[in-house]
Amino acid sequence: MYHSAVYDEPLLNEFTEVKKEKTLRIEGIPKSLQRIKEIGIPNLDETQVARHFHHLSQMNYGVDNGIYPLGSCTMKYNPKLCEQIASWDKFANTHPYQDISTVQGNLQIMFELERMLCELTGMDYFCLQPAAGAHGELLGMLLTRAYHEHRKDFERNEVILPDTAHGTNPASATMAGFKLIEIPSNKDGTVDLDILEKTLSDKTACFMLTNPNTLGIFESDILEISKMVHKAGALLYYDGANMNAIMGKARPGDMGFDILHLNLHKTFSTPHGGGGPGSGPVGVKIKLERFLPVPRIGRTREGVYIFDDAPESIGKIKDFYGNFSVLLKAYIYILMMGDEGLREASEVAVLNSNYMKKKILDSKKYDMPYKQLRKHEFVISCERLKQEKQVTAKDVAKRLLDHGLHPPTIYFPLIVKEALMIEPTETESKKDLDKYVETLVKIADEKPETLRNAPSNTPVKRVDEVTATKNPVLTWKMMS
Amino acid sequence: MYHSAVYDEPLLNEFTEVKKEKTLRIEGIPKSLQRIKEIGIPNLDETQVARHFHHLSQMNYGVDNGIYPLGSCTMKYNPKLCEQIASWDKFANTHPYQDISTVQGNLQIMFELERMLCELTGMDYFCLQPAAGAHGELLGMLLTRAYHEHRKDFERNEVILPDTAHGTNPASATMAGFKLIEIPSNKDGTVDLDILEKTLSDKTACFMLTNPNTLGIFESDILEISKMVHKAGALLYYDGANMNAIMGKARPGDMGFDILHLNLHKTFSTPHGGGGPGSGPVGVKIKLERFLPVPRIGRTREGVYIFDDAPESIGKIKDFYGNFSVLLKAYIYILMMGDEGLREASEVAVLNSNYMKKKILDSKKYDMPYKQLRKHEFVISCERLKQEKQVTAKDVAKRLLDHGLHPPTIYFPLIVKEALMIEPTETESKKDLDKYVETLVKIADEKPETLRNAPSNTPVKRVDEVTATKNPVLTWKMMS
Amino acid sequence: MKFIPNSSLKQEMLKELGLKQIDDLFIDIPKEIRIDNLESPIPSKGLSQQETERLLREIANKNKSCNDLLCFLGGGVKPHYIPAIVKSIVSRAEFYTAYTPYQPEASQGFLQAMFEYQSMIAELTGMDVANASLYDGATALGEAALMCARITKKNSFIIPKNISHSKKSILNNYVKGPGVKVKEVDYDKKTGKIDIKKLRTVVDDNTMGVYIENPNFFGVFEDDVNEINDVVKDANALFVVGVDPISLGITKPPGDYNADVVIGEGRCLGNPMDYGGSSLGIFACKKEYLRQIPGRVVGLTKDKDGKRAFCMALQTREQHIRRGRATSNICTNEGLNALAAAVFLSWLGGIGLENLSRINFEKGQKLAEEIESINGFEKLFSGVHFNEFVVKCPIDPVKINQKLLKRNIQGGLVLGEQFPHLRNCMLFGVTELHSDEDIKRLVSALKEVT
Amino acid sequence: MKFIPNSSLKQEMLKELGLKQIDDLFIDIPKEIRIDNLESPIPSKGLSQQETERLLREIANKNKSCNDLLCFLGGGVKPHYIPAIVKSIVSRAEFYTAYTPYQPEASQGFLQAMFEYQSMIAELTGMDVANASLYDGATALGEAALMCARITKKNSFIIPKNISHSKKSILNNYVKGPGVKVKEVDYDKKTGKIDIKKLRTVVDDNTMGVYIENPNFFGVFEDDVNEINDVVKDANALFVVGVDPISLGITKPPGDYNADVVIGEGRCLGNPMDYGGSSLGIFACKKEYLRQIPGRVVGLTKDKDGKRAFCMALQTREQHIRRGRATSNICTNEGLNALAAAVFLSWLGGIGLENLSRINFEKGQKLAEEIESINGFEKLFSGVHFNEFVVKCPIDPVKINQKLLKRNIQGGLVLGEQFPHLRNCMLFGVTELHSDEDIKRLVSALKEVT
Ligand SMILES: Cc1ncc(COP(=O)(O)O)c(C=O)c1O
Ligand SMILES: Cc1ncc(COP(=O)(O)O)c(C=O)c1O
Repeated sequence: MYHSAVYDEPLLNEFTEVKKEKTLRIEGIPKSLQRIKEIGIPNLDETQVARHFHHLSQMNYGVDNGIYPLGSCTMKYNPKLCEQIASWDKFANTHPYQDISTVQGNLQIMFELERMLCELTGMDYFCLQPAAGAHGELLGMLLTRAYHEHRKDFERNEVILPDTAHGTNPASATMAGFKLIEIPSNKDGTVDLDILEKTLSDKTACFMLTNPNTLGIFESDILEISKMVHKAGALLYYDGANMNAIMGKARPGDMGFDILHLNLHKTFSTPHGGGGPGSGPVGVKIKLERFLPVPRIGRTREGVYIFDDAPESIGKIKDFYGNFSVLLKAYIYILMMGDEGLREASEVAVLNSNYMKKKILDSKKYDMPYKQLRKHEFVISCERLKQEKQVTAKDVAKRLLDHGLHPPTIYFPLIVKEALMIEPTETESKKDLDKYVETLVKIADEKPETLRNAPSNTPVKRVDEVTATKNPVLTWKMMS
Repeated sequence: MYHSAVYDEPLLNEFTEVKKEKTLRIEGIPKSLQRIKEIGIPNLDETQVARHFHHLSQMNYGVDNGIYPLGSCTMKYNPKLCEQIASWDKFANTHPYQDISTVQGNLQIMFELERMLCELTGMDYFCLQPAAGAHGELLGMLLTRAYHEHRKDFERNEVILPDTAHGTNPASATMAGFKLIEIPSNKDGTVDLDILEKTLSDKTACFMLTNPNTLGIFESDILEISKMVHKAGALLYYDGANMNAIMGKARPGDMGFDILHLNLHKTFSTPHGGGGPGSGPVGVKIKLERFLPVPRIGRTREGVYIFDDAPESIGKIKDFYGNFSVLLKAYIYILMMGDEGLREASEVAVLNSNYMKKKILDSKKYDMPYKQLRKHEFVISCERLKQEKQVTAKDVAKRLLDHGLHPPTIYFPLIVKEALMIEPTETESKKDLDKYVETLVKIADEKPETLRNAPSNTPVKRVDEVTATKNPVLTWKMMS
Repeated sequence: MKFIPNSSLKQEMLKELGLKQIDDLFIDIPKEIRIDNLESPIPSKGLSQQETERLLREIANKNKSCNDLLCFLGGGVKPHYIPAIVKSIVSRAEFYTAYTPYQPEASQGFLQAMFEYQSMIAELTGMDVANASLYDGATALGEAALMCARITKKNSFIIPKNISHSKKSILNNYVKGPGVKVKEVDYDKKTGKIDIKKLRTVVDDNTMGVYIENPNFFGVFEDDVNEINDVVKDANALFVVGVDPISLGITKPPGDYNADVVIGEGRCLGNPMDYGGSSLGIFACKKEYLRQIPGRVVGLTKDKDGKRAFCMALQTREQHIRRGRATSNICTNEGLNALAAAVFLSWLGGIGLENLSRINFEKGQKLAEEIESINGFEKLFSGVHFNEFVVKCPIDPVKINQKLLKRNIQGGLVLGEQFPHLRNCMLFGVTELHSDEDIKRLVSALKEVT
Repeated sequence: MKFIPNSSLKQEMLKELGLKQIDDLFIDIPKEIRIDNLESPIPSKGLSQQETERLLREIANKNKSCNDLLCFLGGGVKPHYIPAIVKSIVSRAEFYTAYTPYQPEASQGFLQAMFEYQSMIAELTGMDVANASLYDGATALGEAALMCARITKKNSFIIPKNISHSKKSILNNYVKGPGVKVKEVDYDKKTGKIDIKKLRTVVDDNTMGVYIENPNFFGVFEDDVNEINDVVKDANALFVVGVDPISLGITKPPGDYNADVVIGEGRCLGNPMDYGGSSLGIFACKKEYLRQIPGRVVGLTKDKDGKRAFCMALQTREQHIRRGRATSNICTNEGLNALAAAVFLSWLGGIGLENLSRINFEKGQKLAEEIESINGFEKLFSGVHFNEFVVKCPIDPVKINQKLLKRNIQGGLVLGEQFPHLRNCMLFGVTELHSDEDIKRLVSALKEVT
């Protein structure tokens, strides 16, 4: 029976310090800046530090621990080779201002990666700077502004998005100064064309969409949507977080999207690192190229890689050229997969998802609103469990933890009640999918109390998240 | 409360295979050698393999998990820098037959390491070939043979050792063809000079000893012993497994030892790897130099490192030059510690040991036979617990596991009943020593049943070791 | 090996779905846009791991690392020593293959580490609270400006003229939404410090915040911090300070001179230069602005049995809950880099950091002296510098660098591009990694090439 | 950082012991031999990690790795591809910082992995059982001979003349104890295989075992294995076969030709060349000899609740229990290298290994053809070879290698030292790591230098 490792691990400042000789007084620092207080960081021995973080690591669940079907997050296995290569001195230890002749390898990788992503998405140009998906969205919104402003179309200050949109979409749009208009989905869980038609106007700057959407449903009317949006003079933005569903099967560029971001830390198997570093490259159609951030990476006839300037560029969105090691890992991943591998990845991601979906629905314990055919993820509802047994999606999630299984995303998208959003990805085996379904089904029959008391095989029992927010304690100092 | 990670991890051959295309038939292999059977190794995906060994790793206790006071094993913290450097391409990826001009770095390290070990032990020459302590002992015994044979002293076929000797000592001596004579320790737990005197003869090839001995007691009569042994025409062998007690405080060479081995994977902080690779360099006094294995590492006047031959050498004991990466790690460790650090390591190893010893004895739950002052380790007895509560050393050990603490060595040395042999090493903090003692004391008061049923916070409960030997099942095939 | 364990079970699984072929799963994609394959530069068949490694080794060999090249670049990024333990911890799969800790019970390890990161950043900066990271130092400036806007509801943000152009550009892009005006204050041409007189003239009722860097982009310490703080506070604005965290080992934490927000680039705390990636946006502030912080924060709490536990706190500020009204759109941050910083700082300890900081300062002074002793080179500013400084060169610095490169030395950062009037100047940087011999090598090379 | 957390607590702890100074703990050491400090070459103060790393980088730069150098050395060790996953598993601290699994409940991970290693080695060799590793292939031969002696109680052991001198020397040292006589059988000068006729004349009633290598030291396959086995069994001796495990992907496991013991060097299974370290002694045999096996074995068992569990088995054979009468003195073995082999083999899978083996064979044929096509070079033996082979050179091979080295190529192994009559011969080795271009590079260099 599964049990997580449990250590009663002290905080770093609760260890016995190894006192070291105090440093020498130093001369020359301006008086007003001389440090008076000691630095409140404990002085420990390497042994203590190593064990501390070793213990902490064992109390953390990652993809290498097992299935991690967080919907919308594409938590797939991260090939070890990518990690190994990214740590090579010749990559990791290069300075962003080094003479360009000494970093031709880095530039080649970025140059080629841009082109690979173009081919994959059907876009014309890419910018690798953004550090995450949301960062890419912000860049996309700024490009949208630049585009309309360049055309002197100053009234377009609205961004439309469906109610299934990920939280970062509206947040990025407002951050870039746009007004938001959220439109409800139709009974199939997709964009309601009539409502969209009515909402589009000469104030519309952009329509943001992910396809398949966050229910895992492919927006089959996408060509129609594209036509409508463009007719209204607006741009169509693609949130590429769901790209894992369609690699080598269809391309956002061909669907009519003008701007998109990808999440390399999702689709391209670069690890998520417990919250980053990530990478959210932005692709655009040719009409938006001129606005892309600088520097642009070019290649001379002689095959020398160079940085190009761009006079109409919006400037920069992140220091230097993006999270290079993440780019490098994605590049390696694409090389290892090739067309065949990427296509099969999407195919099996979709197969695994539909397989799980069917098995779960066959059990009749959970319901699934909206259309049947799903892409790489699907959303089921625990509403019936809640009505009948006062058991919530959260309870189900916590109970999964007792089996060493990471729960799905819960309570998203918002339009599904008591939602469990499941994205198995292609790197899970049938055996593990079966086990997951079995467990979900078994859980549904357990005593409500068992679920409400879950988890218990974890380092801590159910965590009180409310207190953490009501009475925030964020540092050692705030503890006392 | 501590709990080890627990996974119900299948065996590799119980996973679902990812069938891959069969390889092409190949031409040219002689008919009688063509493989007919398929190779019975499952074909899995990297994800499956990664998770499998990830799970297994979490069910294994190492020094980074916590205190590991296995007596006689010197399980100290292994600095991460050593690991990192040993994996550098320029070291890890060198071929043992490469032209000597292309491996001057490797040779320099071995050359200097030999000299560092000489200084540390007071010996004149070193050979780095042996892969472990026992391997060093075997070499030592072969050198002993060669020495006496060279002197035409063909009758010396006996090796004497105290009853506290580590099992490898007698095993190595017989392996080299010697007759064993084990002599009982005196009431202080040290060598009984009278008995030794009587046992020594013109048949004695060697007296093997470790100092401090396996009780952790320094043999204060060592100079006396040395005189007696040499007077009898025999050699004195030092088992260097306990070198962590005396670095920078005293040297076996100065005590009169003629041959010794060190355990780099103990004293010099190179990790033990769950059972190796290790390294057991052998040091000798000048009179034995000519017999040392080849190649010897030399340096020309111009500072070029070379391999020297030696006509009277006994030849080789391991292919090539030893476990190079282990040598490299020990070299780095010595550089980082310096004289000051090594000396302090031994001082604190002894301090920690005596501190724990006192605390445990103060509790009056355990007894300690023999002298009080101990070096880096000490042996206590659970005999009283056994008499009073039918609780054994093994029960105590297993109960420690429930607290996430690795037990001491048990039932060794053989002359102490229900022995717990505790070696904390210098890399443990006082806090952790205190916790260990506390737990040991608490355990002594627990219900006998609790101890006999221990452990329960581990991946498996108490393991039936008898069946594994009575009815051995060593492979997948033997399972069916 | 394509990392698809079900490769061979496809037919079996399709059958269970009542389907014949994989493409039956894609019938919802309009025919017109379905494609059969991807083309160049994506290889049609993937490379084996062995082939991949070989190819990448060839590409890597087109680079020179800062171990191949003796590097004296300033400009924010510098090579720093990374102890082996950092790599050994951040490469633990439990950490690097995890997602954002949405399920605290399965993520106590990362959460506690982030709590400790926040605590150490707070200690270092003298602030009450810190978040669990932003993308980088430059976007942290953008977020700081946006926070000032939210708090003060005013619309002008003041920055020194001498910050990197890239940071300026990023800031401008970040504040485009609310339409904040960014105003620049020139620096004193002699000292290289911010010109306080000019600052006074720029600050007004609309000023929501004033940003300074300490040390500034020219490497110079801004020591008039108390005066600056007075100016800022008189205008009811917020005082935002950008730091090099290594310098805080020997200098006053900005909290001690009443800064409201402290930001900085934390890559130097245990992360590789990574060609400008592996960045870490530090963000710390006073407690009173807690509910306006951008990004994730980890808080202390209890589990159901009252045991200490950690979880993400104040999520109601964030996009996944508050959506369009979140304090920022940030979701994925730089978690693993923050973890590296936590390991780095705890390995070093307070005293270790003080030492490291002192060594950087001393190397900075030493290199400056040595370069000044060369004919024709001159330290441009009189202000005390940390480990970077601006040097006026006797000949075109671009030429100098080209010649140094032939000697396998990467010289300082040429400033002409970012600051046209400093066309003949270079920004040299030095750290604990530069030995005295390294410095000698640079100095004699500089002599040779001029 | 000296890895001594109690450094500052010494006085406090001494006080609890009623002592004044550290030296009070060492009064049992006679004064005459007490020392105050260690001298050169041990540095008096330790180096910091940064200094250490810098120094070691300088030393490392005196080496050329087989990535710097194109290497065609044969002789047992060859560069092989190591997938990244191996390093990522064996560098998990739970594995590499553990001791021998004396406490099975706390070591299930390592124990299960060793059980799997044993299982895969048994599968690969066609034997019933395998141990958990010996030091290296050469000491495994020594242990095999000793086991033959224990089992048969006879005293002559037969080996081919063409095994490496080093192995011969190690074998001789291992069997010195029981006084076993090692006899050599010459090889057929034409084929390079063992001369069966001569073998027949050497085998007699005293023969306890016959050892052959397959492929042998010259890279040649011994295909008369059935005949050899007949000779061995007729003498009531044991048949011991040494293998290159990679070759077993395409060749018959020795179990199929009735070998009694199979040994080999397993470094090539996921371990780096490590200048001849990181070795792995493979040892497998028939079930009937189980209780005579040297070294550790891991067995399957159950825990108190009947759950599957693993532990060390048959410990009664070992030195810590049987002491002077143990089957071997081995204690520490090569556990982590065996773990690497287990990860390597399970990553590759049976089919992957077959592929790898085939590629090695094909490269071996290709390189031989190419070299034979050069004027003056000639493959010495007619026997079919795997991935190594002996070549007769038109000029002194030592000179050839010197010239190749100038072109950054490490040529084959010069055989003159080990086999004086092969003074003009070299043993070339090639593996899956050598591309066609690499082979071309060698061939054109060989043409240039002769
Ligand atoms: C659909 C969708 N869009 C955008 C994002 C934001 O990406 P990131 O977390 O990289 O900023 C996410 C990630 O959670 C997502 O799932
Ligand atoms: C006292 C003593 N001698 C010899 C040895 C044998 O060393 P190794 O295991 O390296 O062969 C040991 C190891 O357990 C030991 O403790």
